[in-house]
Amino acid sequence: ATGAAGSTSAATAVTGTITVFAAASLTGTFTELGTQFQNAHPGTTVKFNFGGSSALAEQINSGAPGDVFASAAPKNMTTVTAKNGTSAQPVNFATNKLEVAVPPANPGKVSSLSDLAKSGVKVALCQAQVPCGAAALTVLQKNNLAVTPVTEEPDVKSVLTKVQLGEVDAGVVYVTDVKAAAAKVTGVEIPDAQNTISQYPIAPLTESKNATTAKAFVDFVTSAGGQAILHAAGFGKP
Amino acid sequence: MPLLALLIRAPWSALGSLLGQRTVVTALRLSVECASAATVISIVLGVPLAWVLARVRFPGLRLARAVITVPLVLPPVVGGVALLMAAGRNGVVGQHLDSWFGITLPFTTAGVVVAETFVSMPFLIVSVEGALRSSDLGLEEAAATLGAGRWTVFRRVTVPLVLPSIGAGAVLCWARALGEFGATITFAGNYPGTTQTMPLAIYNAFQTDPDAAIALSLVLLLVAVTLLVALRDNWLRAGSPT
Amino acid sequence: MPLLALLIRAPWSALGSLLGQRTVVTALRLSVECASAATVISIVLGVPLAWVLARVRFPGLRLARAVITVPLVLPPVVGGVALLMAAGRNGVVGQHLDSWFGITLPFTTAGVVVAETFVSMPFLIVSVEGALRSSDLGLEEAAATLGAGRWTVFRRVTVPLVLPSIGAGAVLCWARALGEFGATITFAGNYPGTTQTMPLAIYNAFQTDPDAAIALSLVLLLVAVTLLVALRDNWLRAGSPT
Amino acid sequence: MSGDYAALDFDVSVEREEFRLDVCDQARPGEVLGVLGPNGAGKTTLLRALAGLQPLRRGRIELDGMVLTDVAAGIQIPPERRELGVVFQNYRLFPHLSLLDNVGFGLRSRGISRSESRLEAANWLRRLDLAEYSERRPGRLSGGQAQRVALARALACRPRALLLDEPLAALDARTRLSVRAELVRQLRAFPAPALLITHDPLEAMVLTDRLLVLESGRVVQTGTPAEIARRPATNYIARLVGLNLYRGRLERGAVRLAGGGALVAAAGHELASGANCLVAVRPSAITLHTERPAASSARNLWSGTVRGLEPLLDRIRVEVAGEPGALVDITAAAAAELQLSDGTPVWLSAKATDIDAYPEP
Amino acid sequence: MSGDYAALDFDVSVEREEFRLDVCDQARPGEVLGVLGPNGAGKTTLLRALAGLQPLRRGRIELDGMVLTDVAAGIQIPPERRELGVVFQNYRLFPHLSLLDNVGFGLRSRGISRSESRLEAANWLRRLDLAEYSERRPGRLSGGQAQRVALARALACRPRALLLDEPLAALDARTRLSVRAELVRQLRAFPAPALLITHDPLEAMVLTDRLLVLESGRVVQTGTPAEIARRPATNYIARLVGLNLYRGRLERGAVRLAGGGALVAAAGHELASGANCLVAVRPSAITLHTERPAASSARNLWSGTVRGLEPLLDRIRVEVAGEPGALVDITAAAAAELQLSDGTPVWLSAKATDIDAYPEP
Ligand SMILES: Nc1ncnc2c1ncn2[C@@H]1O[C@H](COP(=O)(O)OP(=O)(O)OP(=O)(O)O)[C@@H](O)[C@H]1O
Ligand SMILES: Nc1ncnc2c1ncn2[C@@H]1O[C@H](COP(=O)(O)OP(=O)(O)OP(=O)(O)O)[C@@H](O)[C@H]1O
Ligand code: MOO
Ligand SMILES: [Mg+2]
Ligand SMILES: [Mg+2]
Repeated sequence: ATGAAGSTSAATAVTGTITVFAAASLTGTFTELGTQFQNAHPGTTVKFNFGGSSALAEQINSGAPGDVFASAAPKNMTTVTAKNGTSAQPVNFATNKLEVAVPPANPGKVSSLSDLAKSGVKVALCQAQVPCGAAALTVLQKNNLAVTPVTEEPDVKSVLTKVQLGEVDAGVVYVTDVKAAAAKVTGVEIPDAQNTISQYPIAPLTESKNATTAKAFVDFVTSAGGQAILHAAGFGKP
Repeated sequence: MPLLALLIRAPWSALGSLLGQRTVVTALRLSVECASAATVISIVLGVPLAWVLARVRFPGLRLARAVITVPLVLPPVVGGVALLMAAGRNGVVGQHLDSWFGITLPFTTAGVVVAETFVSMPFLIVSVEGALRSSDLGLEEAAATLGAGRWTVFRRVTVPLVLPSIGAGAVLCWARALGEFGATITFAGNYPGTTQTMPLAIYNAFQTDPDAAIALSLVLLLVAVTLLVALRDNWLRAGSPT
Repeated sequence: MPLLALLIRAPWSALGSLLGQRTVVTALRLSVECASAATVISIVLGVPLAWVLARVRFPGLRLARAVITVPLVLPPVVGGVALLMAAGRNGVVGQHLDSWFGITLPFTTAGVVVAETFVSMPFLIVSVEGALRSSDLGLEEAAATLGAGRWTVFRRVTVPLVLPSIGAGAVLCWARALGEFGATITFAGNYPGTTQTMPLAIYNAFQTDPDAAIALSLVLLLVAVTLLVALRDNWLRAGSPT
Repeated sequence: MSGDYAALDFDVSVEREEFRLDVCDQARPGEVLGVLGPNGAGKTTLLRALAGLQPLRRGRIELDGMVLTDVAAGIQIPPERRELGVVFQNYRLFPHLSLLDNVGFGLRSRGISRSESRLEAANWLRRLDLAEYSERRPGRLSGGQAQRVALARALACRPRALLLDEPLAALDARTRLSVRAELVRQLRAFPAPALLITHDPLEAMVLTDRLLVLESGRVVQTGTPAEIARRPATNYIARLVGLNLYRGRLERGAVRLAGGGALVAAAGHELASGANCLVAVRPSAITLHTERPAASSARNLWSGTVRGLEPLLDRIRVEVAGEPGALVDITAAAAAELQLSDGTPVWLSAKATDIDAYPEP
Repeated sequence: MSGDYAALDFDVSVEREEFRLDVCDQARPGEVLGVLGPNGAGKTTLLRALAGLQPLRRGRIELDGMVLTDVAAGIQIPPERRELGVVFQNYRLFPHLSLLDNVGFGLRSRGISRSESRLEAANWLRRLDLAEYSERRPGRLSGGQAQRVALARALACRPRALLLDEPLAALDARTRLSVRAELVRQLRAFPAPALLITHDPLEAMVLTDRLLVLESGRVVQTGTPAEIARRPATNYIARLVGLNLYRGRLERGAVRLAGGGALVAAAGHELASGANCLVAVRPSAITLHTERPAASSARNLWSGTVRGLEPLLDRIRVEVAGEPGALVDITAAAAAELQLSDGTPVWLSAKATDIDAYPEP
């Protein structure tokens, strides 16, 4: 499929600049994807507008010029499609799942998800209104765990920062975040049975002044090469 | 003008029900309390600091003044991280606070106050320093000849004379503390009832329901404007020579 | 003290390579340019506004003064939303700007300047209003008896006399604009090269590499402090009577 | 009006909290009308009213056929269009402008080009002997220099009337002498009406053609400075010009004083018997004796007690209690000879020709 | 020490940019030492040095056996521990405190309780006739009242010496008279040394026991006020006290003047022939004639030209150019009779007994 897409787009020239709105949690991966895409299509430039998924959706609906939207949750994508903001059906291009992150020294002695409910363990979660917070709630409910966090952070990175600095004993974040943080945090896996899978949708935008390249980028992300990069970062297959 | 737009587009109907919510009322009270506490601390620490900047000649004065202005420039989130590094559980100072006194600041209401103070104190210092620079040294000299030492002069002459500026600075400081978001969420976290101030509640609401967020902003604005009108007016009247 | 912690924990080694990155240099230049533009606009609009607040007696003065202080209290993100509602493509004013003049502000460099101006102008206004209140009305009267109309008096007497305060206010204003994050990202987005200022670049960096983010903050601080030391000193010297 | 000047007519009433000012007078072209009065009399208020800086309660101000203020008709020309020259009490020079620009300010405000204004300003600075300081800021001037700059600044606009508020008050005693002489010259050369406020009678004497004495917002006397110095109407003026003043009633050739005692005056022609009158006696016209003088041509002789001695520059002023009490000036030699001190009983004598009785104004 | 007071000794040298002050003198207990001088002479600088507000370049200040400043020994007692009472030129009352608290400020600063301070302050306010204003803020006082409050504030601390900087300068001519009288009483009652700055010779005459005349930072004359008024050492003082002063050299019984002309003085005993000397002549001691007087007992007669006329309160001052030039005071009657005007040629005569020649100090 990728090869076919590549040959058709060559006819209408994949070139010029596109701007991709991508969820903050995709910052590292998409920067890498962008570079690969530019290499594959000389003459193209990919720029990014990173931000919280909900903030990006708000920007798109307020008329922010862009070509592609990659959201960390279907909900925010729906906000955009509902306003006719996408020119094609969104496709899921990656999945993510949660993991417990603990500081390398593991002061709270957390070794499983259920340890989060122990008294005296300081836990940071995302706030319920953002995708990772909603997911965390789902997981905790699913496992019948009553966890009282010391803080509800506005995004995943804030949770991770608090873990890194040792301010909390554990935080619930995405697998990809633990991977990106490398040695600075330790991951405590949550088995798939107890976990929940988040979908990441992507779609070209109606606003786009360079629909061809926009489509090519979406295609590239869903292509084998793109998936490999996402997989390396810890994302799962859609 | 943007404020007008805010008013026009506001979901007035939703306001009533929002105000009924317990979390909103709690957040509002917490905001006002923390901002007021931060203001008081800023006055207590900031006025003497402003005095030093205005009156004491020492090498590095220029640098000191610039450092004081730094929290103005620092993106608040970075300010929060800096605070964590300093006063967090593993922070440069924080680890001793914890082990010696058993005090932890992050994730507590005290932490909110610290974060707000860090961000808003410069406003007070800048206002007061300006006033001190332009205030009449002659009166301080007169006080000295009457037997008043440095501290008495400061307390009984210098401070009363710049009171209007301290008032104005405190208003700026309070307003800034009330709207503080980044440093607070980073340093103190976001937990309803202990560290969730109005701006954090507004941010929360924003993720799901922008209209509700706007309504909440209006509530915050209303409280702020009401208090400002009431207070500033009193201060200005007390301070004006007419 | 938190700043010290920041300095202690900073990844000094990474600094060199970071500064080499094109995006960092671009963001830094954009930040300085936009903050400067916002300061200039604030001076042009804010000084007359401060004059009105200080000199003209009109009903609603107290309210007007409070409204001016509002952007201080408003969480910046809400400020950004308010701006979008006013000047966005579908905004109260924005739709006319677009259809009549073909001007769109959001998500452009101009939008960054607007957002920064909105947030930082109050600082200038508050400083200048205070100075105007305490400046010598006698000199303005003298100018009037010499045949100078209101505008001439303003331009040739009032403004030169409060120049030091305008300077101080401009520094505050500039510093605040330089650190502005929330309103900018909401109203202008986060496009490298056009709207990605340093605080936004720092935010980006924070997502992948917190150390790099801190290093970037230090860069921003360094630039700010250097400029502040240089400028304030000049202003203070120009303004001081000695 | 082609170069010739007209009078400044004013009838002004101002009300300010507990203070009320009512003045009606006229300053003719070339005339310097002095306004003399104690602190808080309303002198500055009058000047501000004329300059358009102080709203009136009632009244009318007219200059050169042009109405500047008419409360009844709702006319109030703003200060910048009155074309008056004002010299304020503390000069109010612009601290941020050079002397050249201070003096050129009015011309520039009237739309004259920068270069032309500077040329004209330089002329005025030269005329007032300030050419060497043209580029200096006012902050570094002496009081006398500042006063001259303020005058130059007001005159440079060729005003249709000049208003001066205590132009010499800020100067020290010695500078005041030389600046006063300079001011006399400038005022003589000024063709339009001028109004000069002062609380110094000597200054009024030297600088003004006619005086208006103001006390608590009301005019208590007008006349030439010499008239007022000779025949003061109130105790304030009498003390100021250094006269003994008594209030009394003419009865059978002598004036019976309200405070006790009587005095015979030679010049009392204008007075009808029974009329209320004032009596002025110079302190130097009274002679002191420690014993009752046997035979004396002086028609007035009475006794008293010394209450105080005050050395003046070239004489001694003795305060004597009696009927009437009096201030008496004697030479230092006489004081030594008479061995006066507090409580010494004395006799006072004065010639009728040295005593002036005149009707209460 | 026990209640009796000692002298204030000072030897002070201050350097400030282009200005240099050097003064060495002593104020004895109960004595009021006056410091007279023109603007910028360094009077305020001296006071500030004594009060400890101005660092010295060199010198020593001692009061009551206690060294306040000794540059050589590195001693500099801070102002708050000098126990001096200072009255500043513009009073410097605390605008935010009531009169009671202004006056009580020094007592409170010395650790006396609030209630006791207020009691004592109330006493002082009563003594200075200000009791009814105790609760008022200084902003609403007249100049004379403010001056009394400043004095009360300084006296309330029972200072070991009093320093006053032009205490009457801010008052109008009339208020000055009454406040001066009050100040005389207060200073007489003050048992410790006092230093009083002024630029008004009359004030110096009335208020001080001994005078120190300062010009450009240097002492040019010291003596009692009467001595200085009679025999001024510089033109500045001569003009101030209203004398004609000439510099010359005694040659064969007459003084040959440096500016041309010669004068014969009766009293020249102290002078050796050939000595440099000063000659002082009162303007009223010179007589004017429009024709050369035929026979006159006056030993000095010379010609000149009228250069100006200035009316004073009770006489006219005529400026005459000649060898020597002179200011001459005549009565208004005489001026009218002689029909003097600018350019009139005149003859001047003066009796030798009215001319005082004395050595240059
Ligand atoms: N800003 C003001 N508001 C209210 N009353 C005032 C104000 N300024 C002056 N007054 C009152 O007006 C009266 C007249 O004041 P004005 O300044 O005209 O006096 P003056 O004769 O110029 O005195 P001075 O010799 O002190 O200059 C005074 O009683 C004073 O108390
Ligand atoms: N702050 C200052 N810095 C530098 N020089 C000063 C300062 N203040 C005064 N001077 C200079 O010191 C000299 C003496 O000033 P001082 O104030 O002692 O004079 P003064 O005799 O009190 O005059 P006045 O009669 O005007 O009060 C003047 O030449 C003045 O220019
Ligand atoms: O949009 Mo995110 O990836 O919740 O931070
Ligand atoms: Mg006045
Ligand atoms: Mg002085």
